[in-house]
Amino acid sequence: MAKIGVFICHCGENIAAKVDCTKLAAAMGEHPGVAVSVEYKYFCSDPGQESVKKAIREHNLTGIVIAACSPRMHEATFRKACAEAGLNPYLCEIANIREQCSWVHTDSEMATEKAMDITRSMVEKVKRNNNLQPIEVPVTRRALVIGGGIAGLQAALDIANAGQEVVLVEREPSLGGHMAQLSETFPTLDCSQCIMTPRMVETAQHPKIRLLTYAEVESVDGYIGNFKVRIRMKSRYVDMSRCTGCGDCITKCPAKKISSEFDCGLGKRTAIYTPFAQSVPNMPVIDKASCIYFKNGKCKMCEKSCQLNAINFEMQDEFIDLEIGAIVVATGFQIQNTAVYGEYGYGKFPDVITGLQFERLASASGPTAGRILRPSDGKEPENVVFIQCAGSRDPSKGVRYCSKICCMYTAKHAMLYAHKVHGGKTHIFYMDIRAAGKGYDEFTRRAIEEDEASYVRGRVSKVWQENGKLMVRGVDTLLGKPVTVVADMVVLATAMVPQHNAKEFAKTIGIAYDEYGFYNEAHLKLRPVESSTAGVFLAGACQSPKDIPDSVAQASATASKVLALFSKEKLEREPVIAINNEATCAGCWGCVLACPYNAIEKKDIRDRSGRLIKQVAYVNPGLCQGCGTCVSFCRSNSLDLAGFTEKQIFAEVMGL
Amino acid sequence: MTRILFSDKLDNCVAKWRSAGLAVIGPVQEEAISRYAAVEKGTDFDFGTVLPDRSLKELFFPQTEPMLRYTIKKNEIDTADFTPPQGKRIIFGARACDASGLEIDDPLFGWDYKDEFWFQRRNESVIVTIACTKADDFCMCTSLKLEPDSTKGADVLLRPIDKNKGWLVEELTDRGREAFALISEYLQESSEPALPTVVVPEKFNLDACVTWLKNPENFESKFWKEISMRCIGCASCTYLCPTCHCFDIQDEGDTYSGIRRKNWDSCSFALFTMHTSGHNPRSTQSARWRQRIMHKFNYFPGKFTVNSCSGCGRCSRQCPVDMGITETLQAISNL
Amino acid sequence: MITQERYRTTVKELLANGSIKMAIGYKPGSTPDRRRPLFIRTSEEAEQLVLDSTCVQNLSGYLVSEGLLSDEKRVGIFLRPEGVRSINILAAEYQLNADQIVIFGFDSTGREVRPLDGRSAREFSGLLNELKEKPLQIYKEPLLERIEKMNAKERFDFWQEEFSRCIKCYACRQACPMCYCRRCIVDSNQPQWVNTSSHTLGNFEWNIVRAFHLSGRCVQCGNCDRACPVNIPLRLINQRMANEVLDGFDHFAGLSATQEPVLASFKKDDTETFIL
Amino acid sequence: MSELFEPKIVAFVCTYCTYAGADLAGTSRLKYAPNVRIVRLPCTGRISPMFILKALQKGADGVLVSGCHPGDCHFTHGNYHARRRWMVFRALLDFTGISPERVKFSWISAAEGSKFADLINSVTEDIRNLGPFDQYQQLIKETESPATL
Repeated sequence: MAKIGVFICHCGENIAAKVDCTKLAAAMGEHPGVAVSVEYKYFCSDPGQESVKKAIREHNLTGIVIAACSPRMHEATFRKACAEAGLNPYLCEIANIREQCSWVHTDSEMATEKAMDITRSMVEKVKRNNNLQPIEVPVTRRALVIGGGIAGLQAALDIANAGQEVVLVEREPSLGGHMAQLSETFPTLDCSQCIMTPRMVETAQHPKIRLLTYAEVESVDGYIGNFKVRIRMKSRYVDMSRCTGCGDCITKCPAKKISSEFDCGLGKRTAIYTPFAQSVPNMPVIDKASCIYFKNGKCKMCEKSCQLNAINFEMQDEFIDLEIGAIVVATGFQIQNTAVYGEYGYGKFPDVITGLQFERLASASGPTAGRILRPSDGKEPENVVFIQCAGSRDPSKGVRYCSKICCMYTAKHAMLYAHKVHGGKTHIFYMDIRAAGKGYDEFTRRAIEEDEASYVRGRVSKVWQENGKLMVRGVDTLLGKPVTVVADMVVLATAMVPQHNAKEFAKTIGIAYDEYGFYNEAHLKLRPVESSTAGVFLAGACQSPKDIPDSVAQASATASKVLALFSKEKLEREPVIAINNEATCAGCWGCVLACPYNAIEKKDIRDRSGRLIKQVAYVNPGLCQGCGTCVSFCRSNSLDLAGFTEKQIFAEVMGL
Repeated sequence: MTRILFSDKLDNCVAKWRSAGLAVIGPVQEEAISRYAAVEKGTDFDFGTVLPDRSLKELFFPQTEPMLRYTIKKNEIDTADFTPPQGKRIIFGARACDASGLEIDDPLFGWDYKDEFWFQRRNESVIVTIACTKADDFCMCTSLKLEPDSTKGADVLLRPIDKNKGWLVEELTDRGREAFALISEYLQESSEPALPTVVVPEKFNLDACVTWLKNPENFESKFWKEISMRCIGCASCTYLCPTCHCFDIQDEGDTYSGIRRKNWDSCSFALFTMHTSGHNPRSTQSARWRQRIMHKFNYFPGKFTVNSCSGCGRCSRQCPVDMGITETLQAISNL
Repeated sequence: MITQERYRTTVKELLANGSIKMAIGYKPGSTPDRRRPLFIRTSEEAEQLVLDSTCVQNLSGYLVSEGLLSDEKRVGIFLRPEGVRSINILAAEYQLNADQIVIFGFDSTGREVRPLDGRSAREFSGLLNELKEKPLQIYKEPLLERIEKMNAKERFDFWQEEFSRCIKCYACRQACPMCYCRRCIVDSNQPQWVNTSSHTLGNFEWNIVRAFHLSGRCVQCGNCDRACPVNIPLRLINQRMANEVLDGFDHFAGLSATQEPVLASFKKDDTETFIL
Repeated sequence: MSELFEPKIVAFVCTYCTYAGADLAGTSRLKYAPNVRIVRLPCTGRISPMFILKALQKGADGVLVSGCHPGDCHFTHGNYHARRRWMVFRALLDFTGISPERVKFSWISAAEGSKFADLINSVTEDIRNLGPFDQYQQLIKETESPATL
């Protein structure tokens, strides 16, 4: 005979203001099988939980229903309380009368009626709950880090330095990501490559890190602790086991006029190339689309120049299958396509450039060896206008969010320019200066006060060319009038957006993303580095725009999550898994096809003499993730899902 | 001299009976099937079919019948009984086999526990049968030692006269006389002869069959497997049978209130005898078919001294795989 | 007659040389227009074989009766094209091994019966592909068109009337080669998803569940429809669902023994216009 | 004046998307009609057509089924399977006279709190306009009446 306890939480006024909790408690008290039905101000509080535990012991309850906030909030809390009171934690159900009732309805009477239905339905469900035990699954102690930018490197190094294996996958020929492109970094103005390249080298040489560059994640199967990942090794046409990175081939390559991606189109590269001088690994790849041999069938200059026979035009993509326990996604960002701002003339006027291009100009290793020169004529600009929020915080054309880093790097650009071009003038159009961060506001103040950056609060409406000069028309909202600034160069602080293939990639890994394609954290405040999928963690700008310190901090946080996961040999999982009734199973194997996890196997049923009687489905509890797709497929109703059994759901519906 | 009920007076009779508070029921041809159903006027009847598709049984023992309503309360369970429908009725134009079926089942429904649903209806129904003047290939009442004009289970027997003009009336019981007294004004004395009842050829030797069935050696005969190999295990034979009477009791509703019902069940179903353990004493279709035959011609008469078959032939007529009692008993006769 | 005689000879030969242990066919029934299933194990039994246009029952359900195929010996069976499709589905759903089935295919137009080429289900793939392309005869059924034209209320009334006659004898299920479950969902009572009582509500539920379970699996052999003792036009629902999966997913049930069950598979670009 | 008909609607939703979306509607304090009762399931793949039939038997005038957008399923493709089933089941219900207007399907993500609130309002309004599902409720009532004749 069921003895159910019903605990109705006021949640302060959150529930009690709309739902008549006293009436609800009284009604539930009269419901068959309910042994105790009480209300209280905050059941999630310590005394609240204690009262639940006391009631479980005193009334010898066989199940409890907490009518309170969403199970997503406190299911775990009350399950734990159950366990402490000696009741199987899975004999606890939550009736969500806050998020889905008191908060969303205005009519008190109807809200109370709905709360009754919700609670009664949960009482009927919990009567049919079973004792469940968590499932233990083994953990593969090997992490996959996707992305070789600063976030990925940090995560990989932190995990590897703690003694765990890491596979680092980078889709470009070299590690480095965006940070390798930067000149100096705010707020310290230390050289980006000076701090980046040692980390790259350390990563490449680390005994616990397996580095896979020019590689992409092809598919991810499995689940936390037990992912099966397939990596596509794109063909470099250079045998990495032979190549020493001498660079002879690069020198000999006749296709020299290819726009360099690394230099954002400001520099040139060859068809066989390393993205930049400090590339790690320092081994070239052949860009098939630009290679003369691949286009015309003649050339092979690189092959001829290579004394080590490292060039192999026959090379094919290869696949590597990995067993992985945890995944860190650090796939970074890209900058928004500036074409959406036609009025700024990007692409039309060569001296309108992006902030990232400015970084390349300012970089000592860049195409101008660190001198700020106009792309059009190679002259030093005397006047530079910076336009902030060129895409960010602009719901009409760009993106609604703030890209977070532009205020700071624009201030940095103004400073670098001032340091490099003495007497040069800078104007910065801005909406707000957002400089929250250690040393950040001081930094922008320095730009204004020491390096004489002239900040104009307002937006730019148009950029045009007149007599070889760029005319920038904007508004100074503080003065309340339009201004036109004559400039030699205009730098756009373009928005940071997700990688072009971010959404598809999220689907490959099976994680959630927001409307833009940034990856969703499991909880913005409490689980900011976990994705919605267990065992997959998020680091860096793939989650939202971030600067280097934040990316690094988040990367280290993911490392600690991975290490926590790897600290155990086995993992405890929710016992919500499918089970099969072998007596009634007809062996049609529809479930095998329907299962997203290949968790269903064929099992032989034999009689005592060993004769095969039939084959039935067997659900591997380690692989089953508990979606229940097989259960609703099963025509003979042989499959069922623990925690959401047919009986439970039937009762739940019938209780409504 | 006997009294005659002329067809053209039927309308008046129906009106009379109805005004006297009797529900009038008779063979009706619906779009999809023929059955015994309520009629409001004389033209609603259809006496042309050999036999309605569905038997008379369902008017006394419906396919599903609510027995009680229950509500599980905190400390007790409230129940409220359903009472069988009250009200007298006259079933006009039943076939002799269907009426016999009712009488065959009477002892079954009354031997230990008196089934009030059955007997309430039995006591309130006047059964008027019409002797058959035609039969089809499946009719076999004579093989069961019954006749197309058997009076078993009937309160009044009517014998058709030529050209569908009407029927000679033979009142058999007080209940029948009472009902016909109501319409006596429409009955005419006449000497017109009744049409001859149809001759239904005997299809098997019942006594020989029964002897064979009673021989314990034949229980395990391979005959059963051979004869029932094509049986697909549906219940159309049992559900259309005028004497099959098995039922199941089911509680139906939500988790704390509902209705307890009496539903037809069938020995053809594998689940009929399935134990909770998974063991099924009648695990094969041949065992189930054997049970059906044994029950009708061995066990039932052993207890109630009458065969549980009135020879209507519906089992064979409707069988999706052309099986039936006739074929089986014929085969036994020929063994 | 020629077809019948030829097949009689073939069956006898195959039985004699041990290629098959049994052939499932037809023999005369209790009335001249009736045929009943015949299980041929001997040459004498083969003499009873009848093959004409009144042989309509899809016999393939007998193949999955317990134990028949467990000795891995081959069994012959007389099938119309729909029957061959059911063999494919049964094979695709692992209820039998198609290689174990020797098919004696036939079809009829009017009263004429003609043999179909091929002995194994695989060999019928050309024919079945043609069938897929041909508009199905039953689709032209006026009743189906009438129902399609009704509004929801009229349709409900129509089916309510039809289903009210249902007596839950499960002849439709038992007659169907696809209903091979050891325990039907209606017989599962923990919980009792389908009301077993044959009131109209219970009948509605049963018939909907039956049709759903046959969606993408029904080959329109008509066994259920013919078996129904109360003449519910079950074929119409099955036909409607067959059209649905053909239009929606280009799925023609029983095209091959390796066909994926339509409701256990999906395409990422399946239509979803109905989803809000 | 007749009283406004308050339809009874049962919703079957997956916990990862639509249930979370409903929670978001709550935390955003959006207001919507109180006619819907939610049954939480791990995934739309778990939603069997039987649930819909039982909701109708329990007297629902309408049913809503909702889960993750294609590609967003926490279980990678439970919702794709569900989508096929729904399409077939919906056609079946339609053919047997259970209007598709009464059984609605939607994708609502964890981020779409306002879509959830709007949908509940519009579904409630739609079902209200259709009126009570008298035909089905008549069948339910029949089961409670004694056998006729």
